[in-house]
Amino acid sequence: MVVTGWLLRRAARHPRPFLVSAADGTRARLRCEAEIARRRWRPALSPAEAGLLVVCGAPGDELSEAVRTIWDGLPSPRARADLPGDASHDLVAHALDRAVARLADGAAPGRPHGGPDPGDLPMADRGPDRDGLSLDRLHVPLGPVLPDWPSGLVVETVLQGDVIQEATVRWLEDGEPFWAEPWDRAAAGRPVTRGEAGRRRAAAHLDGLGRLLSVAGWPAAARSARTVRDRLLADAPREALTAPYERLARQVRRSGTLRWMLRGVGPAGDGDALARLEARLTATRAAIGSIADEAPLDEDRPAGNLLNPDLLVGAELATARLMVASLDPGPAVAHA
Amino acid sequence: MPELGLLALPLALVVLGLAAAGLDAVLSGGRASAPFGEIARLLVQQRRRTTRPDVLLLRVGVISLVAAPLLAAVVIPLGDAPVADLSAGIVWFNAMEVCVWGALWLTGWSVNSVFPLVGAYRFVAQGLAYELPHMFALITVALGAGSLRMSEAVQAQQGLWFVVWMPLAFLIYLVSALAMAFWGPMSQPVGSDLAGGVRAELAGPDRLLFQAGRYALLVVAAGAAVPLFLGGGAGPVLPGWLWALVKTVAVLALLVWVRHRVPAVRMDRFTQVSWLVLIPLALVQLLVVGIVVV
Amino acid sequence: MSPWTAVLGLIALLAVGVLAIYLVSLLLSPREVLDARPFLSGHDPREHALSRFHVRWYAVTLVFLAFDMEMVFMYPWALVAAEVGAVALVEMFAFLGLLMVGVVYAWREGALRWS
Amino acid sequence: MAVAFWILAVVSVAAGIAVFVVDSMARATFALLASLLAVGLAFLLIDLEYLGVLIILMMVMEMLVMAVFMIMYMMNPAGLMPMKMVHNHRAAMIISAAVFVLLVAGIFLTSWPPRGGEPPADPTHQLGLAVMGPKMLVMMVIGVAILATMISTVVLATHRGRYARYGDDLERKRPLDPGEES
Repeated sequence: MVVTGWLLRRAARHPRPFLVSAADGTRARLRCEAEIARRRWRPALSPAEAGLLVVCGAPGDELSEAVRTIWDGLPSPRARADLPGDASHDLVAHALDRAVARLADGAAPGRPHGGPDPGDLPMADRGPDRDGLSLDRLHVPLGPVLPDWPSGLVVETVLQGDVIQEATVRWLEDGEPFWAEPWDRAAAGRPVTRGEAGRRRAAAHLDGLGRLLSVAGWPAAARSARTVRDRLLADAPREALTAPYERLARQVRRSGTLRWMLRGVGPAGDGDALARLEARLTATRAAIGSIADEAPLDEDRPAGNLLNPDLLVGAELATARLMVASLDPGPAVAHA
Repeated sequence: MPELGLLALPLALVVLGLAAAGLDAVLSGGRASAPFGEIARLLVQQRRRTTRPDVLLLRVGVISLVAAPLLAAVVIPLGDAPVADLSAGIVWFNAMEVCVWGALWLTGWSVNSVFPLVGAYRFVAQGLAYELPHMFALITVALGAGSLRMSEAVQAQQGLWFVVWMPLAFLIYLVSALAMAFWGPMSQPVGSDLAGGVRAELAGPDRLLFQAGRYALLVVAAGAAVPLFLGGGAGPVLPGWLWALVKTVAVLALLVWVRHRVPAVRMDRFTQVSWLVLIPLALVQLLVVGIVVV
Repeated sequence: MSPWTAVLGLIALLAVGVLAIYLVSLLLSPREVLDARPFLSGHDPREHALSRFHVRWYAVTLVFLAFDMEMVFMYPWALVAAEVGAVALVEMFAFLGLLMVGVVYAWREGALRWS
Repeated sequence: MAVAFWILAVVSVAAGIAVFVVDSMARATFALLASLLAVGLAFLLIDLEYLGVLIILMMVMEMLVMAVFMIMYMMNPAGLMPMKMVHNHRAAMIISAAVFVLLVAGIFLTSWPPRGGEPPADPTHQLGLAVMGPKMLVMMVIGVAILATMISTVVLATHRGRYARYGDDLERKRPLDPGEES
């Protein structure tokens, strides 16, 4: 129909992308996020909201299965773009263009009907609870495919109401090698400058900061963090980075609401979420300060945080998400 | 006037809602035309159903989310007279806004999915926290005007706008306006940590109505601040309806802007503050106004 | 036109609008409804999400309901307070003072915190 | 007016019956809410605007709270499993039908007094004067009753009181939150 075609073309100008990244897809994800921001698209938070699924890198078996589940949940018109982990800017732009063209066509790909019969799910079972009641427990896995969630992390939780009763942590893959790359190269004996490592380090911090701010319900600040991150990765000089970074750090530090919401959340060895935020801001500043340093890299990669599942037990879902985002954990396997 | 208002009211809601959505899109890094793109997308989008949903309750939920702000708006004067100048207009506004509790809870419940369910319960907790300060702010206005009629509240502000001598009530009203439209700092029920919360499973026309209802709520929450605190259509040179519109747009822009300046507030921290700080502040404001009018 | 006629008119308009949206969607969107599983981070659900949902803030609901009762009096009170005079103010604030005692007690017992 | 009344009457009774027919707690609660909303709207028909709107306002909030509690404690709250939610079905039917008939009979058999005087111009205003004047004592008693209700519900509902929060001698500065206790 004429009207349908017109509406489809209008809609295709504003696609709602949903990104999934495998462990080796970080570079493609970052390029894709930057391209999406440049095109002024607004990312989707769930499959129902999305029209465009972007898969970055080569997912392993379990992640592939999860991606298929997600893809099944996208309503038509929908399009999918699979990007290799090392996708160039041009390749990313090209893949997105093709996806938009398919959306504008509105070609609804036929999908196999059925799947598991939805009616035969059991009801939830009861279990004892923190407050001394015995009420229903739901098994709710967080990750691997969840917006603003560390890549490859799965936390299997048992929820009662919105409070986590049990939590187990597992990692699908060995973390994101992209962030460790300068150190790995230096360890392999190739010349790497401190500035290069500092740049990568600052970008990693800002990537995590973006996730934390987004989970904290402050999308505008999250966007600022990601903008600085994208500039870092686009090799912008230090002078072009300090001013926007300082503006962001000032805004984040000045927010009384953010401090109020993070204080006392997820106390670990290094303090609560607020202390970790402060430490991250300081570390990012130092890393940005070092990006002009030409001296050869001779230090080990700074250790990442681990996620202790006991921390999440007893926490409400929103607090648990803040804990994970503020720790920005990686798998226990150390990178050589 | 009522006949005219019958057409002007839905028109104003649609136009202001689209304007708010456009402004929000621009502030969140999108394009101003994004709301139109989204409407087009949702109209042609495949309808979607989760496992064993309660479709009846879902429809009741999303439709009442649109109906509540529309019915709340009938008592807001467009210039000098509202569509329906009820003698208990302020209570009517209150009652219609409370219907959002039901609308949101039903929407979150009916799709049989964890994240919307948690979002739905978050909104009930939010309601318990914001509703009493909100009611006290409304009662302060009623006390100042000596009437529950919106048009008489406007009349009572001929000399001096209520915002001048009820600043606390106005601030509390703004906070509760954010909360009732689950917007910005009060958007935990549709939070990104829940993959969109209550609306996580909505697609197609259901999502379209949900979003329309949310923006309509925001517009109505902003629009009601004008007759309640900002003197209604009072102002020099311009006609009354234009002043009312200008003031509504100003409050609306403020509410949209706040979303980009303040992170989300969790109810497990806010509830205590609401009961121990906002309610006493509202009572102090009420006492001051009471002493003045007596 | 009485106010209620106008309200009924608006409800009719709304009904037309809502029906139009569903009708347009029915005409323009793919015919088949998508049967999706609930979004669970890429996993299939192990049980129905609808269950006995444990709300942690049940104590707040009870305090709220009690406090809420007082609103029944407050709205009519606001109408006549100026007319009745200072005695109305004193009486209502004595009443509110009683309720605030209850709120402070609830706070002290931790009824307003749940996590 | 008469048409509106009959529509609302039928809706309220039908929704009331639906409360017991549907097998989902959510549906039952909202059927009850629909019934009560119809009653509230009926108040608007007799120009008791404030009371009608107040019923709508209060009932929405209260039914939501009721839904929260019903779902917390009732098995199979969404009615997803086929299951009879009514116990002792036959006796319940007989008793409820008998009570309904009794009440309806009461309406018709009572000799209602003829109206004396004119209705006040603004019933809400009248209500306010009554609350401030002759019914003042009632309101004060209710104030104390509400305070007692608040204290007793808090005592009954919170299993960890101030001693669990502030320590045995109430010496802690910042109270422990649930989940924090050692």
